[in-house]
Amino acid sequence: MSHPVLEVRDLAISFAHPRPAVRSVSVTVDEGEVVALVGESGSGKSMTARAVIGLLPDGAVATGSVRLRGEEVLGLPEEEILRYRGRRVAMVFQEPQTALNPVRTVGWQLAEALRAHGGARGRAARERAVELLREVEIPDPEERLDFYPHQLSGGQKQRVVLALALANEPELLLADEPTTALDVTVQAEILALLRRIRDRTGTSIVIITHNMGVVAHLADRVVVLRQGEVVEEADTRALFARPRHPYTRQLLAAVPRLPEVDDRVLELLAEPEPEGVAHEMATPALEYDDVHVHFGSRTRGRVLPAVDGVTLRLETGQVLGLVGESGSGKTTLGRLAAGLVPLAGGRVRVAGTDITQARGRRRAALCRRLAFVHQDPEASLDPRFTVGEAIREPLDVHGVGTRRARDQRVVELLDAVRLPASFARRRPRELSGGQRQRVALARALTLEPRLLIADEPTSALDVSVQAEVLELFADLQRRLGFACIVISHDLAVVNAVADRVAVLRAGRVVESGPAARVFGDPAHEYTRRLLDAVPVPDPTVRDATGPALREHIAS
Amino acid sequence: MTRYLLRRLPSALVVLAVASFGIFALVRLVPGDPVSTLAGPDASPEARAAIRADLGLDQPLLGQYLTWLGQLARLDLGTSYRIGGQVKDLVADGAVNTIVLTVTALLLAVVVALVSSVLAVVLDNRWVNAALSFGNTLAIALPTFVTGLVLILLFAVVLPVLPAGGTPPDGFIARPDIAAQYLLLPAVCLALGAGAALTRFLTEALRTELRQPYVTTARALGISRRRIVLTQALRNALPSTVTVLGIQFGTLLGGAVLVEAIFTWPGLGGLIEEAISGRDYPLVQVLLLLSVAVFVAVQLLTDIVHAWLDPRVRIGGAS
Amino acid sequence: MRRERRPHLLRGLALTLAGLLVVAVVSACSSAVGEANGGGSASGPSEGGVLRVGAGSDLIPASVFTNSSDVANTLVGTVYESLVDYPTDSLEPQPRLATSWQQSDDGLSLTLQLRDDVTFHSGRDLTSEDVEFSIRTWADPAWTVQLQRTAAAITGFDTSDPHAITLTFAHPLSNVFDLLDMLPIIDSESIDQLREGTAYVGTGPFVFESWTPSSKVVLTRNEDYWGEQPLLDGVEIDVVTDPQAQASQLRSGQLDVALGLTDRDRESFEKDDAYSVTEFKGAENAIYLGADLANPDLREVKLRQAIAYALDRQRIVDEVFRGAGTPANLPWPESSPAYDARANQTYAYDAAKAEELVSQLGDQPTLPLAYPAGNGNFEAVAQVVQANLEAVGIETKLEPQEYSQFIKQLIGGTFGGLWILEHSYAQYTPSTLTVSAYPFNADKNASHFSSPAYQKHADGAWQRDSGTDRGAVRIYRQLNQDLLDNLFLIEIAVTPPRVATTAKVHDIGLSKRNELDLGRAYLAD
Amino acid sequence: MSESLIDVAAPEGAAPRPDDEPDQRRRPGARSALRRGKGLAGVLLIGVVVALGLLAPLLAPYGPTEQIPGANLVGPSGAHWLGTDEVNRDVYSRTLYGIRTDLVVVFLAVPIGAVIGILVGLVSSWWTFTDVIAQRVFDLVLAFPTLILAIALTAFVGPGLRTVFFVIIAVELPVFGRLTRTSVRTVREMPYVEAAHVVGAGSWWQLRRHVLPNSWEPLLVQLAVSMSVAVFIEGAMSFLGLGVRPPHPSLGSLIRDGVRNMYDAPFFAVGPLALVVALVLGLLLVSQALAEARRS
Repeated sequence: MSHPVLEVRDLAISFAHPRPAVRSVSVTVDEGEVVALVGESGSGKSMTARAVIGLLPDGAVATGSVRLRGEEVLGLPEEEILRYRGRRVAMVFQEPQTALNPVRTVGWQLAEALRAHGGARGRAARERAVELLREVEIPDPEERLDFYPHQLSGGQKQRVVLALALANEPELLLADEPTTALDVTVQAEILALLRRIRDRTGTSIVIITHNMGVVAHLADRVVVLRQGEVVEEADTRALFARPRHPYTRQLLAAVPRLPEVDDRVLELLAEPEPEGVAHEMATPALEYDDVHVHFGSRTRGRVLPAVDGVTLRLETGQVLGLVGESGSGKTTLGRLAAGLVPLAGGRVRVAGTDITQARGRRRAALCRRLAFVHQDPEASLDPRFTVGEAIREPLDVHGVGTRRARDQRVVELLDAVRLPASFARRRPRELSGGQRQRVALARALTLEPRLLIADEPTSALDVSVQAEVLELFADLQRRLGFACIVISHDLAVVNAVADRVAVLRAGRVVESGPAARVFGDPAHEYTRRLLDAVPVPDPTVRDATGPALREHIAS
Repeated sequence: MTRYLLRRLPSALVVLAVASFGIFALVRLVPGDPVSTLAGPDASPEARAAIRADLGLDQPLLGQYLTWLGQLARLDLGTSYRIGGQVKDLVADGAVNTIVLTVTALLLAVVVALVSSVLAVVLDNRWVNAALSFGNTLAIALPTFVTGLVLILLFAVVLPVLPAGGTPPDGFIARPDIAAQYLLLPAVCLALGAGAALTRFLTEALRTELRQPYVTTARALGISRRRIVLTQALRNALPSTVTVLGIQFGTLLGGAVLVEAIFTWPGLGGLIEEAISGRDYPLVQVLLLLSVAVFVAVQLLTDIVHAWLDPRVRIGGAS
Repeated sequence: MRRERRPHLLRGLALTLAGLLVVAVVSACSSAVGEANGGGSASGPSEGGVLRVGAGSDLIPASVFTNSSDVANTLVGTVYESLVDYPTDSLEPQPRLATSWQQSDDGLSLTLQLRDDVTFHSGRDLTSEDVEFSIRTWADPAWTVQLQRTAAAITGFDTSDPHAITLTFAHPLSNVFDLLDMLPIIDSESIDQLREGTAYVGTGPFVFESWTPSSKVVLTRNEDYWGEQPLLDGVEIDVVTDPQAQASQLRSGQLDVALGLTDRDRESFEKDDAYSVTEFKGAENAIYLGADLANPDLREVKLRQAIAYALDRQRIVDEVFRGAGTPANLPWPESSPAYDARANQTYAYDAAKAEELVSQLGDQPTLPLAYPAGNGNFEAVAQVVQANLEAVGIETKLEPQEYSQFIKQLIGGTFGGLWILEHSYAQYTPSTLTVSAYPFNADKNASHFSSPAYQKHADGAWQRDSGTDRGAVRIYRQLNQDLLDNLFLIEIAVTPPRVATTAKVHDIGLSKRNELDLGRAYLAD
Repeated sequence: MSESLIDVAAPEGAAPRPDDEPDQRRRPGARSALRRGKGLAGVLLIGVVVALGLLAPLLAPYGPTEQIPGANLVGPSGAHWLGTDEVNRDVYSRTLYGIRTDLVVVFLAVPIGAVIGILVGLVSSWWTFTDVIAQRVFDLVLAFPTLILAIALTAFVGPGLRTVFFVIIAVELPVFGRLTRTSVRTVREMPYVEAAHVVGAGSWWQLRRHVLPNSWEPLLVQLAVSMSVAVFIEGAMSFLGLGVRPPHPSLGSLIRDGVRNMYDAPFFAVGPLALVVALVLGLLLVSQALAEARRS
């Protein structure tokens, strides 16, 4: 009888110093099957994959068994591993930006991959390379061969990475978060491509992801991991229909969803006339008035507009969501409100005062009513400060209250973001991502701002953590009633918190309005395309979205 | 690329212009003057006056400066007071020796650095690394004048197999084998520090490269570590190494002054010392300006090479 | 479309290594040191070989005739010739380019017969015009030669006979033969190249080939030399400024002769049979301690006497000059007519006396003590002197100074305290010293010392027909008295030049001019 | 002989964190870096040399300039462990006192240069105008090889410890200026500084609370490196006769004396050579330890 392509039995991985280890994982992948390893950070899903291809980090000790077509490969000596690595098992990593050698041409890297397994050389290699690029659907491959990675877009890079992986026609393809770093539309394309590759070549695929949408979209079977153990394994449809393990349920529940058609209608009926509200409001919390921002300096010659004539207004106590793909200028808009980028044209008013004009005391006053939550919670906290100091800093800056009062405030805030007071003494690097983001949030709230700008507040977080943070955020926003801008590439996230949404593309607002309406009944074609591209966490929709995707690739 | 170059040039020229004035002023401010050294203790006042006039030192300073600039513009470096003859010939003679010495040293350093760092990274063996890093630190810690003397003592005096100093009697080209032996000791002495420093840097750089995701990709494709190091990591580490190399070259030129003194290597080092102590204004000025020019040029060059080695700079493009 | 260039790193690396290997192998078969050592290697006086002379200081074209650098001295001594030669131990002129001479009774003119078989290296015959030209050149201040004033005092030239010349003087010149001994006969046609340092055309046993500044001078045998053919094929004068390096190059056989060694190295070579160290009389140097009388404390002669007594000259000679020299109170070497053994003992080492003199003066402020930096001997002497003076209650502060600055101070007389330096020219007619050596200059000197008596004696000694007769000696006695009484220059020691060579070097000489005489030198094991 | 010879600031490269998890490992601080391995060795080496220097008056049998009658160039013996020099001074004693000169140079000249450099660097990193000027000046100074600068400066003020000071300060100032500027600029780009800016912290606040504390480490490393370079410079200058004035000893001048007697009294230089190497080695090890602590 034929062995399964991959058979992992009781895999356990441990490290010298405590780090997420794999306790016991068993997975089987059959011919042409797409299996998804789902789990949050620390669940050991990546480690499992790395164990399969023999790329465990130094100091990792793996026990159990990993069989390819019945052959044990776990614990083989390096030179042995070299023979099957890339030849029979290939792996695709998360970051296409850095996964390619920046100083070698695409062609060279493909040739190198072929060479590694005594494949074609010279002219033949070149032809094979073209073939591969064609296989991953890169336009005019002959030219692309002599391109350097930086000349390709993110999506194309990931396609090249795929081409590399497929170079030696492996039986098994391990894809570790292959689309996480990509824009939704690109993600959709890559997913479609993966599926077609499977259909065409019959390569088995193990996809590692935290995104239930991706799973629903691609996987035949799902293996849910948690803290290094398999908690549930089932056929995709079955799992989504009837999740058995509570953790699975929690995962599914945590996934933010876009409005379904029916509740959209209700929303629309319930919706009061938005513009009217706007007018009777007093001065808006934030106002963009025909704003322009340029990047690149005149001296260097290249000047490209990042924001190009945006006009928006955010009423007090409202939450405005800025959505768009990378390069759409959404982040720039946010930083603009915080006075972090030079304005090239137009006006930005925070509670009526022009941010670019404000100096000295006026600026100080302005700053007190304004807070900014950076997308990377780790970077936004000074590694030398304790959590307490970090949260207290705004108070110190503005010399608010006595020392004791400030420390008191710190405790309150920690409590507000549901962290124990004891955390005040810890350093940022001792916290988990979620905890850090809470601290960042607490810090932002220290001065009771009237306007909060949150740039991708949850992009660095796991689904469940993300859910908590979002919920916490919404709650705080309701309690404290500050106006807020939420910037995110994740439409669902925005939908979860925002009252109003502005969709940006290439520095322009293509559409704005109440969240429910924009997402439920998009007026602009681009918005619709964005929405379609979002992998819906429901296997039943998969085939529906299929055609939609093809159309994008054409365009 | 060309635009990049054009952007860097003006600042370089500014530095040179400022330098020329600074140097001229400095040289004139230094106490003591060429006349006294030329005339010697026993010369009569009229003799001094004659010399002063002869050297044009009786002209006003600004005038002297402008004449000098004029000469420079006409690529006429003037004539030396003390040593006599055209400054350009003197500098040329010295420069040849100094360049031969420094370039040899640089090559030595580069070879050593390449070999040892690649070994260290490819083998990745605790003991090899320990040995290398120890050797490194020691090589850096030993002052040039110490190593130089030890080398002479060992190879020229205790077991006289190599010349204790001086340049090959019949030039570098005529008898390369002889020339090599004359070069060996000073070059090694000069290369030691630079080589160690380079090794240290390159090893670190390679290690950093090996931590990059693209290396993981390559490994996942079943490419051997050795090959990754040689064809990918090294290539990626090259640009930054070139920059360091530039700095090192400057350092070597500086170190050459000392090494030339120890090995009586008639290069620019001795020349400049002689020129300064003799207050040989034309020579000093040119030499100092030259050292600035070389520095600026090397910087410019390294920047260009750096840019050229990095396709992201060489070829602009998307993302 | 540019092709991707393949990685040649490994290959390039391999190539470089291979290259180095090749070099190493080649080196193995022919050693630079071996070649360096291979000179002439027959025994007994033999033709051939190139003598490599290590010189401590390079020549300066502008002052090639000032006898101020090893290279210049060796060059002038081998390429040029003078009309007469002093033997090293007396002031009796011997014929060289001049065969005989006749001085007029009033001492105001001198007629010399010249050899008729002498040609310049350019092939041109030597005539009396060349002698006139040479003297006039020396009289030109721009060349800053010591005897410029003497040369300038020659006012008339009769060159009607190409092989005889008659010189007439402004006043009797007791030291005219000093001039004729020092004055090299130079070729008028190549004077401009000479100024440039590109050509040195003389009549001597060796012909100038090339000069590579701060590197070397190359000389070859003068094939049609009028005198006895030199034995050496040629001479290479290597500029090796660092004495240490000269020592090691002499040891490693890159040099045959080392002129610029430290006394200590010379001493250790002396002990080694593979080398020989020759001491030459006749071209002595004198090291002295100068006193600037502009300094109010030093104006007090008692203090200067105290200093003179305090100096442990013997120790300096023994420990610094390693025994090469004699303690002195007066500049003259024994061969000089002005030498006076008793007077030379006037200020024998006597710390007690010095101390007493100081105590009479009451406590003294610290005196600056300047010396040319970078010279081991001066530095050592300065430190000994400092210790000696400290012992008798005179504090000093050492001020090493760069040479050019030092000379400027010497000329400007701006030391404001004590200084240490050497002077030469005491081996010649004594008047040459007082007239030509700046520190002794009666009109103006670095010590700001002036005394009508000294002035009178100096001129008296100069402006007379003979520099050696009894009358002259009488004046020298007075001069000595002036020097000892006034102590504006406190002599320390007179040091004879010593030359170290490898044992295979034979028959080198050193003239009173302190110039190597290689006419008969040869290499043999 | 100059900075870059030693200070090729090894490239930064934080190991990629596999998963987003609280990192329990405590960051090895500068202090702990000096308590083990390289760092410790370095500290010990320096400690020994410093101790010898400070205790010179107790350990040295003779004064540094004391000339002992009759003891001229005697070899090592019970009376004179390292023999005596050409003017009858006990080399051992001179060596001990010589350390002091170098210590002054290392622990006074370098810090002075560093402080000025850092100040200039801060100013120039904050205001473009000063930046432009400062950079040009630095370019100019750095354009001269250290020793050539030394020779030129000596021609100015004459040889002496003062000159060594000038040279070292002149050389170190730009180095620290540059370094401060770059590291400040990198830190300033950090989101947490940005965050402080957003909550209304002024330049001074940002500088004091965030920028300086986070950029002092590279400076510390450089300080150690520069100190070792200072030992080089003193040595090289004294070696060329541009250094400290006689009769006062410094390690460099002692080495030069030793070289003068290389053939007949090699024992001269042993002490100073060993000490120089020990001092430089110690400082280097410390700098490396600090640098590694920083990278990990």
